[in-house]
Amino acid sequence: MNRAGSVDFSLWGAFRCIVARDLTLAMRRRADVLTTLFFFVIVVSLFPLGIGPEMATLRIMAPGVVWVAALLASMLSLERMFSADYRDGTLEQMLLTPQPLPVLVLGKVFAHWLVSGLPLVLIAPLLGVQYDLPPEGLLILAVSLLVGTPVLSLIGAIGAGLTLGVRGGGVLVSLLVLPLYIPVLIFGAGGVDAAMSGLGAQAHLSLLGAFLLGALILAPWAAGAALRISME
Amino acid sequence: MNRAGSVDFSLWGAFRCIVARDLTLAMRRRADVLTTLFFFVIVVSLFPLGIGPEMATLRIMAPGVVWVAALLASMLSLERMFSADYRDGTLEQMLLTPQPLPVLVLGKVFAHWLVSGLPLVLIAPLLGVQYDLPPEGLLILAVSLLVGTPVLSLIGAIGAGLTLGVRGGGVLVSLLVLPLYIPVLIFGAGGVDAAMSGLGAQAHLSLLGAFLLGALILAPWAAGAALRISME
Amino acid sequence: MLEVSNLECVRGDRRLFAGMNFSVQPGELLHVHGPNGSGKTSLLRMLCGLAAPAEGEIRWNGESIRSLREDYCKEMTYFGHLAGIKEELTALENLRVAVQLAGGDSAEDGLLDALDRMGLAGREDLPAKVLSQGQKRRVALARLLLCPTRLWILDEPFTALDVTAVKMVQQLLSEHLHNGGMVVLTTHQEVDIPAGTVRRIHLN
Amino acid sequence: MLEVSNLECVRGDRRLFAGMNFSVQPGELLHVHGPNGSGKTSLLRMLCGLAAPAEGEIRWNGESIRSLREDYCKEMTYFGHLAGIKEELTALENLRVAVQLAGGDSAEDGLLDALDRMGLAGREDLPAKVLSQGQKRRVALARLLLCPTRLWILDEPFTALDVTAVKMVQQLLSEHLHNGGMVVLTTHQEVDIPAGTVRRIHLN
Amino acid sequence: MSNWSSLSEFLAMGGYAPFVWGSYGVTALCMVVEVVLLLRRKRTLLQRLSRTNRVTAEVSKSNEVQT
Amino acid sequence: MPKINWFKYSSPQAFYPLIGKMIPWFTVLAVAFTLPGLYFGFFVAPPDYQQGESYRIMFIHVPAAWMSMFIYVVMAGYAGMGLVLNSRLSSMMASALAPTGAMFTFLALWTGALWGKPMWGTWWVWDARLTSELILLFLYIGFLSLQAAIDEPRRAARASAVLALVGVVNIPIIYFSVKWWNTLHQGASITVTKAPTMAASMFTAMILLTFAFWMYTIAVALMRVRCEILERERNSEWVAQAVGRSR
Ligand code: HEM
Ligand SMILES: Nc1ncnc2c1ncn2[C@@H]1O[C@H](COP(=O)(O)OP(=O)(O)OP(=O)(O)O)[C@@H](O)[C@H]1O
Ligand SMILES: Nc1ncnc2c1ncn2[C@@H]1O[C@H](COP(=O)(O)OP(=O)(O)OP(=O)(O)O)[C@@H](O)[C@H]1O
Ligand SMILES: [Mg+2]
Ligand SMILES: [Mg+2]
Repeated sequence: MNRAGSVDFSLWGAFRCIVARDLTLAMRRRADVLTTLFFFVIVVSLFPLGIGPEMATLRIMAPGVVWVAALLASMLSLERMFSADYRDGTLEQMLLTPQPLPVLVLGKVFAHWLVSGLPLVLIAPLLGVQYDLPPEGLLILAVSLLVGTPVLSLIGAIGAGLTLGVRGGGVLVSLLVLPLYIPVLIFGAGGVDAAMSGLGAQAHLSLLGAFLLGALILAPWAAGAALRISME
Repeated sequence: MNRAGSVDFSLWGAFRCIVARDLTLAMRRRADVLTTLFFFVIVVSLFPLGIGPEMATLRIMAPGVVWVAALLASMLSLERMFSADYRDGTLEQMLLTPQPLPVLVLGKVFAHWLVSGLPLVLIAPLLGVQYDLPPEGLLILAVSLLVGTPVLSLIGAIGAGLTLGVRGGGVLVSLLVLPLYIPVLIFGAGGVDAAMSGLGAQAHLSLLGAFLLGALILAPWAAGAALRISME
Repeated sequence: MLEVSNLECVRGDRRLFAGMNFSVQPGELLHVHGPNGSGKTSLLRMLCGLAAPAEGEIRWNGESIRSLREDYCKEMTYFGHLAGIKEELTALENLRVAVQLAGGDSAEDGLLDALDRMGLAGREDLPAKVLSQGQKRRVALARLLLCPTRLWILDEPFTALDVTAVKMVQQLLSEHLHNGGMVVLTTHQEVDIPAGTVRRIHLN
Repeated sequence: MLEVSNLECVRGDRRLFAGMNFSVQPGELLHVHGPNGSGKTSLLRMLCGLAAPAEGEIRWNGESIRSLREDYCKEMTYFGHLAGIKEELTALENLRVAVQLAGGDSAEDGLLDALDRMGLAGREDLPAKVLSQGQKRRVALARLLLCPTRLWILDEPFTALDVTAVKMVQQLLSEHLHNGGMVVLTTHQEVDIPAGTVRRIHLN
Repeated sequence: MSNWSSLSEFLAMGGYAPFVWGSYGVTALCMVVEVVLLLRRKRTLLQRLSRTNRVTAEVSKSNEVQT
Repeated sequence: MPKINWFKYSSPQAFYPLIGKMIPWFTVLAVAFTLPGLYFGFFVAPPDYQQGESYRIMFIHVPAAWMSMFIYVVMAGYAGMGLVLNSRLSSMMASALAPTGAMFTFLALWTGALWGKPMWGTWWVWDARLTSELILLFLYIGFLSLQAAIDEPRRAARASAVLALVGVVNIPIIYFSVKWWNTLHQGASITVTKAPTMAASMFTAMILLTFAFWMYTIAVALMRVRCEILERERNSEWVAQAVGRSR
């Protein structure tokens, strides 16, 4: 049991407390976790139905389709990041705790990624096989998602914070964040393409890494500011 | 002013009252209406970024991409159909009015389609142009969407009703309705493909029409039953 | 007349009450009270047909409310923990839709009059979301003035109301009872109704 | 010590109040009252720093709360219209998270004890969503027993509570005042506090 | 040093009339519409303000705080 | 410790009458640049030897494209100032610029498409420049929708300011990503090329119309700012007086 007194409750403690809370919540409604995943799988599987079954076409499309589906799945789950907390008043309470807001936000984003980003990374290679991707493509697909999806969660947190309590928030958030997701999409899907055509995905992946670093530093502040504004 | 007394308030009156109410609500938050539309536009524009700019590939994909985007846009806006009413207690009140529930549901579905389906039909040809579709393809695309999107709204109402009040309903609903959407997707996108390859889209469109008829008859009852179950 | 026989309510693992029998006659008010969590809300939701009882039956004029359904709804008004107010619609529009769907008389004058009586004069055209907690509840309560139903089922109608408004609603209840209406009510505050018979049920 | 000078609140087109001055000293309870929609909630949200005043300043021990921010939060507990309870977590988990984040002592025994005092013994491990309206509010109020803050800002804390619970909370407020705490409170019910000074502000 | 010998030649734009005039026309239209909308917005705003001004003046007078 | 009150230096009250005086000047300037610009564009500049008369679209296409980008940066600058210095006038300027910026973005796309059809035989290609202009339009629309979705003007201004700042950090990233994306693949068969050797008269027309667009933007933004000031400050004494006077 965490027996932290009022004095030595550190930043790390606050972070852990939020992550633990959100993971517990996610476990209580396990359906949520699975549905993001299923959404991803279904969207990826819809395309062959809409487009036709030729493997050659499908192989060209595969990285793009998987990445777009990941974008959409991650975006859909954004709505959950703050809005439940907003509606039942726990967010209000969170803003009034003596902990620095960016740390709390980072905790929430991390928990969100564990629940909605990580499963996508794990299942993506399987979907890639459906589209007949070669092994090196599958590897780079998974790696690019591993580096890219946290960026999506981080950028998404800003959008989710801004649209809190706004009517039609669910769709509005997509409007705000999808354009910002585009570089991640381009380098994510581009990396897989490059790997498949034998050019090497080094450059793409490093750029994705740079995005991740930048987002880690800036997004928690921006999202924190967004939350404060939304609560006014 | 509608001066309906308590006696002669007909089915048609109830239907109109609900449609008028929902359209007023939509006008109050006009952003909502536009965001569904922009979501559609953005998703369609994301694909070339993931896949690459070659027009030949894009033209093959176009019907599938536009239809999948329409599916997603329509599905995302489902969340709005009942959940706001559920949360603020107006749905509870609606179930307790002396009007037959299927009529009220039909009113809500119709309003929902006017707001979230019709705009897609109108803008789709423009997006088709971005993918360099030929004129006959554009026409069939719009017509197939015109017949198909109401089916999506009707089927969606059932899913939306069932997932009310379930945490993470937004994603769960997609899991329930997407499989049901698949036939619409296949015949919608297939029709456009057929038109473009000169085979004629007659058969596809008639099938879509048949779906529409079936959904119009069955869905309001099913959705009404779903709502009653959710309120227990 | 509302009759309840041998009613049982089970929530999760717990049986909240069982073997409950009572009836409400015209001109009677039934005050259901009991501590937090004793099952008042659960009882009221069964009475209006939103939830199904685990056991027992609820009859309206001798017929089960399950079989009456819409006909029962014609004679009953329910007011729950949630006010049933759309935030984007104005006070007036909210009231109009509610009254129209309930089959009441939705003439503009009557609506404005009802809002006026509830102390909302001058706020008719504000969207409900800018109204305070108590003002929203007042808009919802205005419905009672316009729906010609005989049975009112009210779950904590006094929540968030200030003293004047509480008096107003009590006055309204008296009138309703006086005209042969029936009321089932929960509240943690004291009820002070000049007219009609007040009966109590205590849940524990 | 909480000081408010020349405070103005504007909501939408309306100026709810202006030129408001008061201070709350240790051992004092400030009861803000007024009819529905007079701006009580708006005032309390400004006092705890969630909303910005249109004009004027709020100071804690002489410094503006805008500049203090987290240091102010260390000494203040806010309890609003929304209880701040997660439906999926149990009563115990809810309380634990709230206390940990507020920097209080989150030892298991203390938590159980507090829930017990709020009359929730035996319900600690139920998810909050199956609790009744009043029980949820009790869970939220249990926080007050464990947070060593000096200023409590409570917006209608008695809503949905039964008579026993209301007494309990009043007792708790007395103790807090007795120990040199400060309370700002709104409620439409009568407040009956044995210890401490009670001052009133009337909004209209 | 004019490029055009007649008005109709000017309007024909060397066969590119729909494109050139479509561009210039829509540009002009957008600008005009924007300005018109703004002028209308300002007019209705002023009307509304002068109407509500009187009301709020009365309200704020009766809103004195009593401690 | 006395704190600098930035309100005082950028108080809407002080600016309101000043703005009123500035608007006519910028309107006049806009017209004064437009007329010679159009004259040069249609009557002085010779037809292009390759494109014939269709190239005259350039005289509004290029200024519109430039404006769409400038305005976003200026808008984000104002938004940032509004957020950091808490100065109301700055955030009003930001929201006043947005609709005009979106309009120019749309115009750049529209005129570009109308130019593309005769030149490339298609309305649209997924070229880097075109694509990033499209994304810019989405960013503007996001900004405007967010603002429209929030009723409280203060909150709307602050929320959209955060969005504008996030967007401005992203714009260069987006621009270079799109560029790289496009060239990594086999390049689109046609790209936006510079006009061969631009005659001085063509250049003059383009520059004149660019200035005209600038002046137009300033005039319109100031008009909009006046409305915003009135709307947000409607409770203050001075607005009551100003409204009284103007009636
Ligand atoms: C929808 C289609 C189009 C869009 C969105 C578009 C967008 C843009 C943008 C954003 C710029 C400014 C770029 C910069 O200064 O870095 C620009 C400049 C320009 N565009 Fe377009 N364009 C389109 C079509 C065309 C077409 C069809 C042509 C001619 C064949 C064209 C010719 C030019 C020229 C000559 C410039 C100025 C070049 C420069 O300053 O470097 N554009 N366009
Ligand atoms: N799924 C469930 N599992 C276990 N207990 C449940 C479940 N659902 C409800 N309960 C219990 O049933 C009771 C709910 O009663 P109800 O909401 O009717 O209370 P109430 O009398 O209206 O209380 P209040 O005065 O607080 O509104 C609570 O004690 C709650 O703990
Ligand atoms: N955006 C707005 N536009 C117009 N009026 C508003 C706006 N926001 C709030 N108001 C008004 O401000 C008041 C809100 O006050 P507040 O919620 O603080 O009331 P309260 O004193 O807490 O009332 P209650 O006792 O009902 O909880 C209401 O009269 C409401 O109509
Ligand atoms: Mg209850
Ligand atoms: Mg209040």
